[in-house]
Amino acid sequence: MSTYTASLLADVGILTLGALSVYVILATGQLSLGNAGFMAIGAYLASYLTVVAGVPLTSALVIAALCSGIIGVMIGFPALRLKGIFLAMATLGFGEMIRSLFLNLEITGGAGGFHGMAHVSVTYVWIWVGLILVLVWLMESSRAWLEMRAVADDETAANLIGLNTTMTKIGAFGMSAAVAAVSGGLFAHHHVYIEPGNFGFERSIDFVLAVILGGSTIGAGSLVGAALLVLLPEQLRALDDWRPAAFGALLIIVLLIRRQGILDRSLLRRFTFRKQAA
Amino acid sequence: MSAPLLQLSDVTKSFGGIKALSGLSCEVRQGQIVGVIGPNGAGKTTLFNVITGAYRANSGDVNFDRQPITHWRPYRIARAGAVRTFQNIRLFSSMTVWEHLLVAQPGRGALWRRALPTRWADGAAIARAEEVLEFFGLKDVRNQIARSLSYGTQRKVEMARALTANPRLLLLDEPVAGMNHDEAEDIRRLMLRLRDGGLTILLIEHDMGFVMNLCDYLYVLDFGVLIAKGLPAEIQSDPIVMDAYLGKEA
Amino acid sequence: MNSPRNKWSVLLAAAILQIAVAGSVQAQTVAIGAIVPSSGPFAEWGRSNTVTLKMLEQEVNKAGGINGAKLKVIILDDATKPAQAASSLRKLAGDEKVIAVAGPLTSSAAEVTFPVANEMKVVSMSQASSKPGVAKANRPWAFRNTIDESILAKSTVPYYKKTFDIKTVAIIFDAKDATAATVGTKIMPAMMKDNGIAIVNETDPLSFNTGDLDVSAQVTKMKSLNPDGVVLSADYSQAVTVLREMKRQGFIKPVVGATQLISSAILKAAPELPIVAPATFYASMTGGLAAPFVAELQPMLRKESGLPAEIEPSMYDANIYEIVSMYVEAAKKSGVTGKPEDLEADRTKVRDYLVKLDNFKGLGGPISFNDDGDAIKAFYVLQGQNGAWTTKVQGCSSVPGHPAC
Amino acid sequence: MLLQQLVNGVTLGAVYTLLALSFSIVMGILGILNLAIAELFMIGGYLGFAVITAHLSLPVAVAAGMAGAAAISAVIEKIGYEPLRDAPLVTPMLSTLGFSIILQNIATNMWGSDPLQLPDEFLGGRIALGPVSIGELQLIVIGVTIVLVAVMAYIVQRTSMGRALRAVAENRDVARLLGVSGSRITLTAFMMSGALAGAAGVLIAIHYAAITPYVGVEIGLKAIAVMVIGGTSRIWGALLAGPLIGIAEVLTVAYGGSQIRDFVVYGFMIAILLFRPQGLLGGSGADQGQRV
Repeated sequence: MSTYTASLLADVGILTLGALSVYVILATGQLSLGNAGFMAIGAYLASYLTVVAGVPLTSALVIAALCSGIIGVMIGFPALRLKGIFLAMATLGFGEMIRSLFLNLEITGGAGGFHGMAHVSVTYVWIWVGLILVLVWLMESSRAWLEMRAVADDETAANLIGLNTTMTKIGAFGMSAAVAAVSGGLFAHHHVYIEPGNFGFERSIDFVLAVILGGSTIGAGSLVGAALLVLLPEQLRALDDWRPAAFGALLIIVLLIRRQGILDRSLLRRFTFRKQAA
Repeated sequence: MSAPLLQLSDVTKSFGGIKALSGLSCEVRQGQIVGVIGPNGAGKTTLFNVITGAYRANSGDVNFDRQPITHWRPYRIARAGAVRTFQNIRLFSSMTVWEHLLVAQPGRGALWRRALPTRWADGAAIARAEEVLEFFGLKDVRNQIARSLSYGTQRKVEMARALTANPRLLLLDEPVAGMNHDEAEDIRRLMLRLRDGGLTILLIEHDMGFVMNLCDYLYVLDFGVLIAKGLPAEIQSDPIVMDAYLGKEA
Repeated sequence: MNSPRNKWSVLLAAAILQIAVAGSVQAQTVAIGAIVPSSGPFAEWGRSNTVTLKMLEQEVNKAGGINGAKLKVIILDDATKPAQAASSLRKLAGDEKVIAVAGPLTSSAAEVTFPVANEMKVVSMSQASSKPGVAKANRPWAFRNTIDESILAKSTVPYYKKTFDIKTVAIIFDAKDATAATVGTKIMPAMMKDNGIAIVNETDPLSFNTGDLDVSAQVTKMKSLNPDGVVLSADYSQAVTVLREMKRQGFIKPVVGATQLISSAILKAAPELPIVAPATFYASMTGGLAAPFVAELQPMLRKESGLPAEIEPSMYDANIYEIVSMYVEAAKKSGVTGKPEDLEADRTKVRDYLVKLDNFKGLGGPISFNDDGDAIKAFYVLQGQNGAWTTKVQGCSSVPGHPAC
Repeated sequence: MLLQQLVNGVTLGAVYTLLALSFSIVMGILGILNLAIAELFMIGGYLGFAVITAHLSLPVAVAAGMAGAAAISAVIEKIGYEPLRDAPLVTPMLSTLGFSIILQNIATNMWGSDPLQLPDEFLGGRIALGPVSIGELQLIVIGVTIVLVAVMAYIVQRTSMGRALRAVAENRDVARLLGVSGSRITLTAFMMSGALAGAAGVLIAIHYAAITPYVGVEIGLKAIAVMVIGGTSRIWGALLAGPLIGIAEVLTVAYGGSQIRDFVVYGFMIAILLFRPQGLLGGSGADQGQRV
């Protein structure tokens, strides 16, 4: 594998985690347009821990994930009074606030960015991605995940049959924040330099895009979507000046052809049934 | 005599000046099937909503199992044992029948176990779901999306889902609406079996014959006011009820 | 402008030609990579860089190539995204087997790409990054054909002070742009202090964000503080907004800034405002190799679709032209073979040649590199007014007496 | 200085108002965030530039910008929204993102990524009112904004088309029963929204006299915040919220906080969402959250 392919794969992995962080919230029927904010928290915190405090990377990532998760839960309490597009707006605002915060935070370099991280290999990135993908995959057949889907399908009914929908949503928010933080920490240590501009609205939208393109009903969709988003622009290089437009057009076409995303639950079910029959 | 399982005293619920329930008091005793009847707009579903916490009563108290649940949040009331079904079926649109039977079960043991695949971590939940699936005769449709099933089957799934939440009081909002006679009879038999197993049931129903054949006790509402209560035989012959409700239907 | 159809046929022809060439003289090419932003907010720079490099490639091959081998410049677009710049470098170094890479353009991209250059042991040289210390942090493979802004400011600010009798300034900068923010919050404040100039908004740094349209509040604020001059640290495309607003509010004060200000576009924003900034090259400069370079490149740029009709060669075009020319010279003089088995040795040869580079003939004068990997070359403190830049001070980014000066 | 800053704030606010209104027409009726609006704004600006540099008058420029942006908006509706209107709201939002990428690319290829600038004469004169000085263009921007908001409010509240718009906003199925064609109304909404964005683009491009293909990005996000603060369902809300945010921004800068300006704006938006989700002028605090 060439190092170019490897670095693209690392980018796929990092974006997969970002997408999964959105996927987890989307599973409860809510949209976050501000997960780049959590990614930024993870990136800066993990980097600060490894560079300044000398904490080993894996521990730093775990700490960053926990802290970001806690912040996610704390923000979740007031934010989850909002629903649908209003929650999406609030998360958008949150993301922009975090970006603005790091722009002004001198100990992490402000606008000048932060460096000094040791580069991590694509293997290390994918160990994390694999771990979290498996974790999400396991969770998908758990009762907790059913509760999240119940909240997405009919929150009132879910509450009335005994599900603590608030805790479910806050839990999902916390988990999402933690996963986004891992994505950020890996991003920082793969690219060994971060600046606030890395974590703007565009990044949050990329996460959402990866989930929706790949399929928002199963975790593997995030992987497919992320791969598409990273690899497609590389494949379009021959188009020169029209590369972004071609990308935009393909994006629309995919949405029109498969609005449920490239992968979905029924597709998967069809495959598993066939396996059982065979 | 022991305290009733559910007791409402002087409950009032109004919407912008219109009283959907006014000064309602009633009780449901352990092990009974109790019916609530009344014409459309009498406040029956509002009553269910107040009991299960979907609406908060303006005044009055609701006690369940000697606990004041008036201001509890809905999920807590359901966890305490009062679980309902819905008049306009509210199944989860993305879920199969089987998933419906797992989702509402109360958590057992550590929280993290709920986040692991159910088939590894929670054999008891699987067993319970299988049991309920069998009880309602839903085995053939277990892997189908519940919303895609026939109306009668959907009602059964709703009931089954409520049952998996381990209720002590099952609140059924028009459980046989839209069913043919055979289906309704099937449901009636299931409910009797549940009662014989010790479950208490409170139900709203329009089908008079169904209610009279099934219930141990009846409350009659009209315009949010309790106009009569008693054994089915007494209600059937109560002139006020005849006038307000049965009479109108005739 | 070319029609798209024309363009496609040209592309196709080029592709066929390339395949034919590659087939016949396979072993006899030397590949040099370039990373430029041909899409995204800096597309214009990347596209004019591309035209420049194509021109250079032709020139070199017409003059006999590199020791008999053909020069092939492989240009990748990074879409102004740091991550794409880094993976482009991996593609160039890993898959395309280039002997050296020109670019990336921005400091943000360089921060991410230079460490990769070190990892892969291939020279990467930025044509525009001037944020302090970016190459220094990534030695020995990172270079910049630019001068660190902190060095430039040492000449710019005294000239500015003397010419306009500046005793007080207000500072405004683009907070989202890493280079501009560093210059605005660190370099310029220190430089003002060294020169005994008071900063009227020292405790209240005024900033705006890349993409902001409205800076009226910032300008009103500056005006109310009534400084003798304004330090404007921003990329010229952003600086235009500030200058326009200053003019609109009748706040006509001399402006000083970093290399980021240099462009012909900025002179149109407010011609009556004097602007002082350093540059190593500008389109209307005279003397040396600059004039023929402009004369040759400008018509080609203006012919290109996707570029404005009145475009002029920029400092970044000059820089990238110099970078690849340096690589070519290094390849010629240190015996680069371009054979796959010699790749590692070839790359080391290029680097070693650059480190010892002595009086390379740049467009604006001789070039060599300091220990930080930044260029030692002549620069000019320019004053822009009434639509034209004029050289006011000539300087050099090294101790006096260095041959490059 | 304070007065001058207020004038700055109101001008900026007028821009926000127009764009916020453009967002809220689509959002209020269809519940989707049209991410291409920022680019319609940008295209409007370029069209306005083209007309002005061809020595035609400002009204012609505004009309051209409105027409052009409305036409593109109609295309977006037909290709990017209509086929996806039954999908979850996030799907059409992302298809509009696709259009936004395409429009940015087209603008870059047509006009370059460097700022396109107007010659000086369009900067216009200034009127001095005591310590305050107002540019003529500033007055035009504010004036046109008020007129457009009034026209919009009239259309939505008084005309039959407005009633149809509101009916669809309320419930598409019920609207169909009432004989209102949902698809025609959404097309109208997109075009109105595009026209407003186009008008804003022309005014702003000419006022600030410089434009790039990426000019809509920052201001678009701010306009979303303004829309939320004003309330998505109230036309007049934007007219209040725009200047409010404009002034808040300007005062943050004036009193030493230019670095935390974005923090203040988005913080304010979140506070509004939490405490008055219906917006400043919204009616009852009904649960408006639609599924995404």
